Amino acid sequence: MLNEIAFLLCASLTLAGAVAAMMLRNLVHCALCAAGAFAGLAAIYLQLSAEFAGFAQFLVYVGAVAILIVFTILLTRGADIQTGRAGSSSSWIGLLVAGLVLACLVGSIMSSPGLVRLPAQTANAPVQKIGEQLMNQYIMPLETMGLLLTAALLGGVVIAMREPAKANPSAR
Amino acid sequence: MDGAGIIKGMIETARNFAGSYHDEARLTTVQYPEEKLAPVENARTIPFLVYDGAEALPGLRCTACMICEKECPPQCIYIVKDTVKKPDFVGKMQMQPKVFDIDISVCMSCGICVEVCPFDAIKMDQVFELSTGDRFGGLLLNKTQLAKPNDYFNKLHKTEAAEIDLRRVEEKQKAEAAAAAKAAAPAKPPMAPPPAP
Amino acid sequence: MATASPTELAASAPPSQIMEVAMGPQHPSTHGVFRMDVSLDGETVVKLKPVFGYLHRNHEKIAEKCSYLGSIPYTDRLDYICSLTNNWAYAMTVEKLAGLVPPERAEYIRVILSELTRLINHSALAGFLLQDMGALGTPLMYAFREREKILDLFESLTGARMMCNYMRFGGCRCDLPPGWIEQVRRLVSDFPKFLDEFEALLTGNEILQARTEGVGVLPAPLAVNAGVTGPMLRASGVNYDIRKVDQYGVYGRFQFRVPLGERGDVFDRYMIRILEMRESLKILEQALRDIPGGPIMDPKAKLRNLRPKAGEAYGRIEGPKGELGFYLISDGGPNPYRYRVRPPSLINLTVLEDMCLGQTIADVVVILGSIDIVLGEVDR
Amino acid sequence: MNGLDQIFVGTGHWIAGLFPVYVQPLISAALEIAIMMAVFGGCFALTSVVERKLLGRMQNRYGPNRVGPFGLLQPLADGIKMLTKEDIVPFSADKTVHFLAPLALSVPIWLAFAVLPFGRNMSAIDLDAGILFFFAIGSASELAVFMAGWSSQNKYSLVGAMRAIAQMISYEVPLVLSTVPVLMLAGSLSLNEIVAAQGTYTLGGLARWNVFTPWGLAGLLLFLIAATAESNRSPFDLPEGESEIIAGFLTEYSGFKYALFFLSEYLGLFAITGLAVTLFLGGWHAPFRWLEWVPSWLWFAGKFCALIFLFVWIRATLPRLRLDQLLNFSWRFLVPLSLINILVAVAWYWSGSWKSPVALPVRWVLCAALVALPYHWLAQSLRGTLPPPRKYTYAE
Repeated sequence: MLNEIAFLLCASLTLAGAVAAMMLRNLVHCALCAAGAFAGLAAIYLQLSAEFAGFAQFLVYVGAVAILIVFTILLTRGADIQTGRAGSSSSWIGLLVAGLVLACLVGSIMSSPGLVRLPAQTANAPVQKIGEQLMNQYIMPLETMGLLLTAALLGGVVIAMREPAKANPSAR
Repeated sequence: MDGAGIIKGMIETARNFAGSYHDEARLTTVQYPEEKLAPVENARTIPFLVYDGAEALPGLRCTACMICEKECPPQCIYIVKDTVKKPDFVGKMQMQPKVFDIDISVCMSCGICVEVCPFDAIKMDQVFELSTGDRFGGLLLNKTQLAKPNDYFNKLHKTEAAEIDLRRVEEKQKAEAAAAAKAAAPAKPPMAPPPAP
Repeated sequence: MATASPTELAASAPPSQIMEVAMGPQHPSTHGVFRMDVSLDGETVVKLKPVFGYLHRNHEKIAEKCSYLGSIPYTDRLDYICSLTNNWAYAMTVEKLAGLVPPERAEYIRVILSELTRLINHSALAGFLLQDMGALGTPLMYAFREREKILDLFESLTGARMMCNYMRFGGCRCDLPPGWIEQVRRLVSDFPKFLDEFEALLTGNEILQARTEGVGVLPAPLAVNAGVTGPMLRASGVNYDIRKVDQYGVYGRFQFRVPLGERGDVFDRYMIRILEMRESLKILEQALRDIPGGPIMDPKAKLRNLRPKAGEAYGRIEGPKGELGFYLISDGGPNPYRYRVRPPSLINLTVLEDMCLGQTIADVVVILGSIDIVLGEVDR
Repeated sequence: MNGLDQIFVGTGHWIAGLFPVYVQPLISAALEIAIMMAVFGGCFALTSVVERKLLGRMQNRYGPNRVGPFGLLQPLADGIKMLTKEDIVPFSADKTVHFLAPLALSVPIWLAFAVLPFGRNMSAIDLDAGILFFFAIGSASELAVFMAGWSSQNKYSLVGAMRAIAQMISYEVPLVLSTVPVLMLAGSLSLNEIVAAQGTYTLGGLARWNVFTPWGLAGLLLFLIAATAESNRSPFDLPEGESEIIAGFLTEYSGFKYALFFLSEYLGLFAITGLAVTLFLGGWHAPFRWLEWVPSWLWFAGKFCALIFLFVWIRATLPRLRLDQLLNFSWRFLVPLSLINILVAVAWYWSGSWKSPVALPVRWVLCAALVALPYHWLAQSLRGTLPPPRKYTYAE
């Protein structure tokens, strides 16, 4: 009984955060609601006692990605320009596209074999096992992911560096 | 080594921290209301009027000569002369102030009134707990509030008071000797005194 | 890194990105009521306009209405940290005007008091500079512990700790109380211990070096053109100390050296003041050793209604902040016709913008602290 | 020994036993939360006055001693003052975010205490990924600081918020990296296992704490430097650099909201100090075998107070860094050094199997050199070519 209530609470928090992130006019408020949605998601992981995933989600998303979103909003000075009406004029085209996306998503989920009604076993994967699997079975995806992130990091640095050089070559 | 400067600084604060418990040079705070610093003889805060003898007003040394009022840079002294004269310590008839106000909220305790006063009538006090809630009348001290006895002055500025008292005693004797000589002179005939023997 | 000219820097950042910040007049580290309109591009300073006048008390007009004697207490309040050097500069100018010559003993007392004032000013400056850099009060408290000892000496001699009002035209107001010379001798003998302690705490500190080296560089030609004087000028390597140039009073009889800096940045200005304190101690030792007896007032000097003959005089001394000068025009009346003060803080302040361009907002506070301004003197 | 040591755990079980079985977990959880809030709330009050007294003593003065004996009622006076002060919200401020910021900052910090082992089996939750939980909670404070800085719509608070975020992000990396050697050699992320790994004693009776190994000592110093930066304390208190940007992101806060920020800063400091004690100073273990009779929670409290004194001592001495120096210091000095520290831990672990009697000092010298040399080179590169020492000419 307690479990269902907790799950409903987390799910409603996540949904509310996501919807608010879409609908609010002030961009910084949207970013903060998005961070609330990420936290809700982490709560759901913890609820399913996937501790490692829950803490990692909270650390990465609420700790870093939310700040990233907020920085991008501030640096592009979106924070103080009040956007116009939230909805766009031709809203029925939007509804149509949303319906199509929903249809193919639901279709693929329903047809996938994995959806056999199994009792939800407790995924008590202790960190030890996760560590070993990461290092043995999934070593290749881990390394490529690392390589990809480093490349992205270097790209970001190079872009940032060139911009000030162009702006005032003589000053620095 | 790169951390050496910071470590030397930390040792310095540690020495002061330990020192503050046993070495009184490292703990210089005086707990004001309980402990008080020894009074310094030359210290000056606001002026006061000196009077001799027992009662305050007739004994005032001030002769309302208005020099201090003129010389005071922030002009915070206000004097009104009295019409009645009174004899001073030598017996000569001198004027006296009917009103003598000092606005101590304006006074900047510079002590120039003390320097220019020819009669040693105004000296610098050492009291500093003067704050009052009454902002208008409270800080305007009149003659009676300003008057303080000569021995209070001796207690505050010992050396200076001693010199002044000495000089006043000599003047008093010189004046009496002159008065006695003048009283004795008319007993002889007014013509030239007989030639010296 | 050459300090770029203001227009060049300003053009670099698009106008909408520049943030105008008014630092002051209620700001924790502007040494009094002083405002700087700083335009920032991110954290670097693009334009800085000092705005002062908040503490203007019309000192020079009041002096024209006041008698010569009456404006001596007002000079205490010019640079309220070193009142005795202000008194001396004013008294020296009036002596030039009225042709009075103070006796030997008065001259020695004046040298001792002004060197003690220099110790107070430089130690207080080092304390406040570190306070601006964020060391929460520790260096300031050590500096003030030493300053208290010197202020007690002033109180036992002149009657007040900061508003001394002690110098008169032709000498000093009262003679030294008994035992005063021994107290000064004892203070001078254990002051170096404090200086070594202070240097141990600060000069080697890497964070202090990182925050001050290469910050707020004042090139020597700019300093000379802007009329900067005092430790700031000497930190840029220019050898100009009025005690050596004019040798006023009895400074000619003392052997002491004038430390000169090399690069003229904030660290040099801090270091020059520490070295100057050591030189002042040397002067004090020599002055205490051979202070003569005798009168402390020129017999010709008149206390009240001094009416110097018509004419003008400009007297200057090496104040702790720089060349403090008084320019008086007398028309023979009891009060001066024109009374002008040359405030070293104000003139040293004019180069603030040139030093701050291109630095960050944290440096602006440290550079202002290293200039050592006192708003009483800047605004008069 | 066992009675006094387990006194809190025993009373906890006894109180829980009074209640029916199905509600017992709830009661014991509520009890733990109540105790933790009481202890660390009181510790915050005590530290705020003890810090001011220690600062005072280091500055040749007394520190608060008027309210109560030795000034110990000063936090009460501060609390009442904070409660009665008017809570001014600037007109142009973003009301909701301005109100939520202190909450978003102080609520997660309380969670961090759940995972710290204060004594023998005295940790609220024994999480398998304890350290990851701790750092997840720690990273939530950046968002709250941004909310505070941005919502005050004040130039100084915006500058303060930007500084705070830049500082916290760039100092979280060395903070996490300096704990990696401890996790590697303890073999687990759970704090209790880490403390257990440091439980054994050498022949001479000295405890095998991580700090008595070269990589442990270097790790502790790196951790403490990063911890001072993470909790915005002295050499790194740029976000509220009083002398530069007035009070940074705290400028527009007054009354109880300011007190909440003050509380969460101290709680952050306690949590990080607790973690430092657990990781490097052997948690609640006694330093020597013959000292084991002292209750375990007393050892934790002793080490905790020692580190707090160290933080206050640093705050009394060091001036503040500038923002670019701060970031350079982290990225070009702390991060490479903590990576090298991991290598040193590997070298220490690998050389563990040497049997010769003189192995220990040789290993120590080897690993210490492996840390000291990069320390010197990195400091060199950080400072740039060392400027010639200043020579001051003297004119006669």
